[in-house]
Amino acid sequence: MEQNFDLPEIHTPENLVYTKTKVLTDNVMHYCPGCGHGTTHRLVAEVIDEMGIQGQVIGVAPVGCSVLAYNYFDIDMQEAAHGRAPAVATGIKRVFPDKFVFTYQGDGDLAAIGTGETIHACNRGENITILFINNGIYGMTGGQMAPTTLPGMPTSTSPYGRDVKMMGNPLKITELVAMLPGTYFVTRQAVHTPALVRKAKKAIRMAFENQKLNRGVSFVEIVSNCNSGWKLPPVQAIKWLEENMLPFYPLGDIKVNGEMVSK
Amino acid sequence: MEQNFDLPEIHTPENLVYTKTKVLTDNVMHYCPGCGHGTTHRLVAEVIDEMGIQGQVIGVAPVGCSVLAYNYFDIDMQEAAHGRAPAVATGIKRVFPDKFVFTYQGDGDLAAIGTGETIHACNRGENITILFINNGIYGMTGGQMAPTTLPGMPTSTSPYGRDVKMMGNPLKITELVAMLPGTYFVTRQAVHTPALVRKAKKAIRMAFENQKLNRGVSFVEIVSNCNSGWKLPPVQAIKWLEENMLPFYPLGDIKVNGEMVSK
Amino acid sequence: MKELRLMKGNEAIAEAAIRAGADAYFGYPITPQSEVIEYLMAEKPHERTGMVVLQAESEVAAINMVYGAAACGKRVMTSSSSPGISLKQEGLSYIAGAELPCLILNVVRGGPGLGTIQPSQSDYFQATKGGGHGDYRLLVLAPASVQEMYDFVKLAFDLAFKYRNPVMILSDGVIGQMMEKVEIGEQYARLTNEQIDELYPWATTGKKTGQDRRIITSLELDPGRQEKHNLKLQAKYKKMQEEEVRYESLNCEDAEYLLVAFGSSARICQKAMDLGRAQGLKIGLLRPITLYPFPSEVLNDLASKVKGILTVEMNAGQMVEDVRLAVCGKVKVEHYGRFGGMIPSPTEVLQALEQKIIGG
Amino acid sequence: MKELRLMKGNEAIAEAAIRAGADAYFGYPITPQSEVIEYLMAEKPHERTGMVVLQAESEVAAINMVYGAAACGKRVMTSSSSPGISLKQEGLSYIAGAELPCLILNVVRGGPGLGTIQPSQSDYFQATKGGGHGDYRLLVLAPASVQEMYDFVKLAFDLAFKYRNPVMILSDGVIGQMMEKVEIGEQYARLTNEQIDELYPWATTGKKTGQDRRIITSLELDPGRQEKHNLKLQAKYKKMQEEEVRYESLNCEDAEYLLVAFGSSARICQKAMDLGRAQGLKIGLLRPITLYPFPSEVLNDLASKVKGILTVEMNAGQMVEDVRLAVCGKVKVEHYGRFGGMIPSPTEVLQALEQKIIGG
Amino acid sequence: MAKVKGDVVIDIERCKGCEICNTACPNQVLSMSTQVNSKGYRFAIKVNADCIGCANCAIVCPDGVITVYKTKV
Amino acid sequence: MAKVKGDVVIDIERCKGCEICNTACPNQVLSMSTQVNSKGYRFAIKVNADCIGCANCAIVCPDGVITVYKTKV
Amino acid sequence: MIEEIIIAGFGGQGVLSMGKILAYGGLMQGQEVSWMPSYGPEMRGGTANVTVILSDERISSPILSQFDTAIILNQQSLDKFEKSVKPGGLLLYDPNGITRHPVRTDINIYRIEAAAEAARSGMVKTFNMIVLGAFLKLKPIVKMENMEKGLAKSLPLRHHKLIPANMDAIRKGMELAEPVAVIA
Amino acid sequence: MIEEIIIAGFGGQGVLSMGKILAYGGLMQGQEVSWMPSYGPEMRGGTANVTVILSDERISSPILSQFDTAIILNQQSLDKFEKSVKPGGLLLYDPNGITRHPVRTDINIYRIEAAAEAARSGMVKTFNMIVLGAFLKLKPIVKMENMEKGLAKSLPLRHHKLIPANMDAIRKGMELAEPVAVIA
Ligand SMILES: Cc1ncc(C[n+]2csc(CCOP(=O)(O)OP(=O)(O)O)c2C)c(N)n1
Ligand SMILES: Cc1ncc(C[n+]2csc(CCOP(=O)(O)OP(=O)(O)O)c2C)c(N)n1
Ligand code: SF4
Ligand code: SF4
Ligand code: SF4
Ligand code: SF4
Ligand code: SF4
Ligand code: SF4
Ligand SMILES: [Mg+2]
Ligand SMILES: [Mg+2]
Repeated sequence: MEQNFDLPEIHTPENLVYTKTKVLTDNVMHYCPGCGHGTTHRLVAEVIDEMGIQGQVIGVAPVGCSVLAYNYFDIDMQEAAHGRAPAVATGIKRVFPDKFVFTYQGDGDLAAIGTGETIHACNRGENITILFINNGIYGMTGGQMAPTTLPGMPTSTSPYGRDVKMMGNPLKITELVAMLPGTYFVTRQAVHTPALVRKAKKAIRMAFENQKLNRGVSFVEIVSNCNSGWKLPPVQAIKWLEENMLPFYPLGDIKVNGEMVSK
Repeated sequence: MEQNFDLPEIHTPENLVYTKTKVLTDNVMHYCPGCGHGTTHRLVAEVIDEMGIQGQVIGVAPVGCSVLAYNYFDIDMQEAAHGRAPAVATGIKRVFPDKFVFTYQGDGDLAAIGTGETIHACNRGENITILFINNGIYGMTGGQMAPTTLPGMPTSTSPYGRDVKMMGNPLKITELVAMLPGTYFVTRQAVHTPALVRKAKKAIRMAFENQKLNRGVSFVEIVSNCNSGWKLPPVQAIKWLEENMLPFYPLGDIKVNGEMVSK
Repeated sequence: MKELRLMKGNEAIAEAAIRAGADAYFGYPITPQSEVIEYLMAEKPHERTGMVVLQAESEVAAINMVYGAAACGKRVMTSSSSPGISLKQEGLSYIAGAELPCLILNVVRGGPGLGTIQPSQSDYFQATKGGGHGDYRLLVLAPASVQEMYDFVKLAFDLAFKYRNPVMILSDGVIGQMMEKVEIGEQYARLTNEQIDELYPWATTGKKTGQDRRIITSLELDPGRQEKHNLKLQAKYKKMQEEEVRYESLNCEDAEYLLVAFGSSARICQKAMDLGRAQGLKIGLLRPITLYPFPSEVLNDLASKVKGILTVEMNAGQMVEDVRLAVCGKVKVEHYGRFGGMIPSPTEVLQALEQKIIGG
Repeated sequence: MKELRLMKGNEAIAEAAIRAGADAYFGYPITPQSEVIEYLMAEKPHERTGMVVLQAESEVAAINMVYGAAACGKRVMTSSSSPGISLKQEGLSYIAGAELPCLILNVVRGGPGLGTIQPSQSDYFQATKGGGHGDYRLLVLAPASVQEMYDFVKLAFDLAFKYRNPVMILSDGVIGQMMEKVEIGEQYARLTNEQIDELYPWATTGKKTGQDRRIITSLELDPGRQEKHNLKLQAKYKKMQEEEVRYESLNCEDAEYLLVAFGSSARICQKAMDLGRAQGLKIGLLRPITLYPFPSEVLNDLASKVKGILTVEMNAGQMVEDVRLAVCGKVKVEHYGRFGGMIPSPTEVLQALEQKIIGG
Repeated sequence: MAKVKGDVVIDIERCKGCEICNTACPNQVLSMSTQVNSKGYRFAIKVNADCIGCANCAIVCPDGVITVYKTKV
Repeated sequence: MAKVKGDVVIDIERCKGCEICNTACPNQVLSMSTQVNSKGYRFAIKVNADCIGCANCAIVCPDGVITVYKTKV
Repeated sequence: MIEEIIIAGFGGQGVLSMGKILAYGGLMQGQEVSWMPSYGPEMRGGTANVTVILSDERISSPILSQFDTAIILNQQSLDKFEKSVKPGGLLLYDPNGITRHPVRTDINIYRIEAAAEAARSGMVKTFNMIVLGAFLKLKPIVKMENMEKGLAKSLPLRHHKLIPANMDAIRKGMELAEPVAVIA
Repeated sequence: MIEEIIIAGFGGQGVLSMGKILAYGGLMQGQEVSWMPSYGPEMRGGTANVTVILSDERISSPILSQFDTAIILNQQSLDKFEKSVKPGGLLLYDPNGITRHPVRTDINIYRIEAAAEAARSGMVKTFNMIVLGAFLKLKPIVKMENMEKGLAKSLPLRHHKLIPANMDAIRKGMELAEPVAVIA
């Protein structure tokens, strides 16, 4: 039996530093151990909690590993067809301009089948928040190549590594949408270290605050891990992410207050 | 009766300076008087003629005013569903890597319903030529707003002028595709004056020459007029184009030999 | 007296939508129905009633905008013509699966593929049997006049909300493009958000404190529960069959020969019937108004009385299958069709009846 | 002896495609059929035979890539599952309209909407009646074993080219995911471009000097000519009905009760039949192999001999309509279905037969 | 410098009277007819003998109506 | 500077044993159990008393497993 | 009363609006009306036609192959629709641009030089109203007061100032209708 | 001969490959075989099961609700499938992690301590082959030589060096199968 290091005496409300927000339900998430989807869910829920807007948010999660997001967020939610979340969110926001609407989309969803919907919702400047979880792979369907898969990276549909000559180049859709006049805030974040989590949360907060001000699209990419798809244990996956994903998808703000951030 | 200024005596083959290429059929085109589609068709046909590749070209024209392009080009052609020409061209080029494949698409086609196909064919670097006729409107269906319609411009679905707050911003898709690694040559041209026609033809020629070298996508935008949709007689439409379209869609090369042209 | 106007069917749909208190229209232009969005845009419904009208980037986007707004308990619609409706099949299946109310107008043109822009009824199967995947049904209304184009909009919204089911108005280029007299009805107010909260507790309007969150989805990974959901849908369709069958019967009382036709074909058959009656032929006309649920019972009854049935459709023979299923071998059922944008004339219908049924 | 392997249905499809000399596959991942593209990618068919395999950005793109390559006279295929197949409806209608040969595999899952990933047969209507717009038909093959998954690929390509018509293999999660023994057939060579030019003069391979250009289109603005085109299509479908009906009949000679089922349901029914026969019930099984053209004639014949017919489908009752249309009231026809990913067991099928037909 | 003489041949049945050739001609050689062709369009006609065969008209004509000849005289 | 004392409460049934908390902890407070929970996962446990309540572990935990307390002593 | 009419000509000749104004006139007179155009902006530069029916009873088919009256404004339309006039019916045409004239002998044929008159008077836009006037002269199925009401209904408010000119054109057309061949 | 088997456990326990190797063994022996997994990468962290049928005749339904043999590797699967064993059939389970043991009295119940043995021998990867060995001991429907051929067929070439270890594990499992309750 392990030794007991509990300090029950300090477990008082005044001493509480951190606990799971109530905007997440108590359901255990179906994500694989260490998957960044969980962390990102938590941040979104915390922002909703802290802004006090639980009753005014409508979330849209399309197909992808996060298709069951509605089991975890304690808010009104819609499940959308693969790739169509920005259109669904447009429909919601147009009839409820005063509610907060966000989409939560994977890279396959947002940057492959949903390219048209993504570009056009951004171009129209729909006043919504788009959360874009880029794990470089189709997690849900078993690790197929995504538009964001890195050159040479093996997946179940590029078993010998992505051959860009045959399969095309990885798509930096975040840089593309930043070029559109309808986006107001475009940023790329990650959530695998405490410092990054804190920054990502600030970005998500800003993305929701912008909705109050009717600024157009706020677009937050989260570069994340897919342990199952990458076939790596979580801690190694994070290392791989830092060494391979981040050089290709560098973190940081791309567009703030409607202006490109100069590099 | 008008006076006769004919000089039949100089009508000899040696003196022939210009005549319709045989790569265009003798069918009278169904386009409205003065429509830039006709001119662009002619240039494409002349390039095919001059390169001597009539027997190796497969053209793809999707829905739009040019849906009947196959009546005019004397080459093998496919009619494609609205927006899907780049996918169709991908299918062709992948099974016939040695043929010349081009798409001929309107702005509604290429930049609205076909956004996903456009972006992804460009991103994959399919070795094809894309001709993009931007007349700022849906000509064929009776002058509805296109993604490229200018702010304030009236169309049948923006009868009081395009209100960008409600209907979104005009989309400069050409600038977007130039950002993708799969495009090799991206240019914006026009065909309403003799000088512009000459330049445009050079660009189209280069776009086809690139295919021989397996360079990826060559993308030629032609800023054109839609007299019917704009409800202006041809000569006035050209004036309107110069005064309104060109400032927003400036002519010139955007990417040459795979490198962005610095401005 | 109500206001009378001469309107195109497509315009009548648009005006009716504003008057029915529709909250939103999302669509993409395509001939022969672009007048719907054009009329709406010209009318500035955002000023008249606050209705939202948005030209989407594609039909796929449009139907998914409908999904999002319908899930909010709003009265939402879209319109298109055949190729565009095909693109909406995935979205429709989702909407049916998630049990969302909405209105879809299909002004049918000749197919397959790009086909022709001329009128057709060749999307009957797609509309009634489910062109998308999975066991679902649309409730399908087939107007035969511009007035019905107008009237069926409110009816469609009412049925859509009664059943939480998408309702399709299956029209065609004739009804969409023709002008007829329309009696314009009253302006119904759009529901307020409070009314929506009260009437549609399933709608995602923002979670209310102390209440459960609302989830709109068509996903159920557990097959047992998915089957339950399917059974619920089937029960709903059965209820529609019991309560919502609509048809018009003309001269069926003494009919020896029965024409069955919907939409513009029924108009043509009416003239054919008149011509035939003038020649002493006892012809009746049964016009299904709901194509799903189909008026099978009345047809089965009529089958016992008449000597033969001819369906007239602007297609290669689609509704004829439902007529045969209804009639169950009791009497001969034949099909007469023109297609690819061709419209049968009353005289040729009469000839077909004589050849295939009376003589045959 | 031929090579024997144990393979999943989805893998058998992929191997068969390479061996049949397929030129290209374009597809987009979706459960439960992603093994098709995964197997292909792992096999490097570009090295084995020169076959092109490309993961498209969407199902819509995939079906249009198929269109482009098929128009070149190449043997091209795609695969998906229900929601993805819905997205392909416009493309399929275009392909049918332009009369292009190709192969589409649908490994059906439960719907509507996102539904479930478990097996289903609820896309029968979509496959057989035309989920897209316009009067067109796919030729539909329903394999009931992994061996048939393999064998039907070459058959499908042959039929597709014989008729210049898209052929669908309508499978389901059971057949796609199960492993069985497969006899691997020979490697057919891909056609050379010269052979294509000779065999398929309609294909766009680049205009030959002195010959007419080739045009692939589904557009015909003139309704008269479009109607002619439609009549040509209808004549082709009629020919299919005459020449291509395929079915398997088990124990039908002395059967008093008939089960009708396709695909994996037929496997279950076979077991149910065995169980019933063991109890002395004279049960037969008719398994349609072509769902379109449907084996109506044989069913009509059998209807004169049996006391009742039960269709067993993993859906809410779709093929049953075709059985009723075939039988034309001669004998009672009932449907037993499980759906939403639920699979009927042989015993429950037997019970249903007893309740609905034998007892009923 | 040798003087250049040009001439254009106009396929009036193809012409749609858009007047674009006209605008492009350096020597105002072209104008529109008062009559219409069988499609109901006025068509381009020559109104002087100043053509230099520069082909400007032909290369801007959307309908490929104009054939151009040029010779040095 | 007042000394800080922290403690974490781990909801072991939610834990999936991904070890990310572990990596993030400045004081190596956390490690994985040898036993598994009912889902078959090893779970995070405290292996010393050095927790300073910095919450690093909690905010990187994908599954919201960890509650953190902190007090000045 | 039931009158089944086809009006056919070039796209720009105001064929559709002529039909619409006539239909609106009928509506104002309490008649049932239908107006069914050939449509398709996708076909450019072609001909346009519209079927208009005015009737005291509910109209069955809005699409017909035989007409009481054909109003014809160009050669193509004449070639196409001459044969569709019911025996004893009326064919009214503008001879401008017509080279092959109507030949049937079992129908009443009239001409209206509307193009010439419109050019003469400088009121090119009222061309179609002149034609309509000729028709109403020959078949006075809608009263002039109802035509005026119909015009008011079918023209947007900002064009109401044009109503008098249009009514004048209708009256002019009434004067100008000329018989070509009238059956006994 | 026909043997209808369900194998069920956690995702990571090698349930599917055990079934596949058994099926390949049957195939090598000239039998008809079918292998039908529960599938769905979309459901993570759940249980996995596979139905394997070996038969001398053509196999009808690959999906069954009753089995000759259930091979059970965790509690959930035991709870789910105990009742699906045909009377007189076989239930073979690994007691590791099992708290609620089987209770039926009309079937033969055997246990195989495969997890413990695999841990003991340090060959965690051969866990499922130990279980398979126990099964083949109890129902010797596939000869060992055919199992070896089956392994060779089902493993990729680069893993063929592992065949002897796997065969050893099968033999080990044969030794370790223990009766729990055997009907008369
Ligand atoms: C129309 C359609 N096509 C395909 C699928 C299958 N599918 C579900 S999720 C998915 C991609 C998931 O990848 P991503 O969006 O990157 O999300 P992740 O699982 O990686 O978070 C696919 C292809 C589907 N459900 N619907
Ligand atoms: C799926 C589908 N949606 C809509 C249409 C109708 N449609 C045909 S062409 C077109 C747009 C034409 O505009 P553009 O591409 O700009 O070409 P243009 O006519 O201006 O040259 C539309 C909306 C269609 N044919 N198919
Ligand atoms: S498959 Fe990948 S993205 Fe999906 S839950 Fe597992 S780790 Fe996360
Ligand atoms: S409608 Fe516009 S684009 Fe089409 S032919 Fe006429 S001018 Fe050209
Ligand atoms: S440019 Fe061509 S079509 Fe236009 S007026 Fe001149 S010759 Fe005629
Ligand atoms: S060739 Fe030159 S000079 Fe001659 S008509 Fe044409 S534009 Fe004028
Ligand atoms: S990060 Fe969370 S889930 Fe992962 S091991 Fe730590 S406590 Fe468990
Ligand atoms: S709160 Fe800080 S110190 Fe305490 S266990 Fe967590 S990471 Fe370690
Ligand atoms: Mg992903
Ligand atoms: Mg355009």
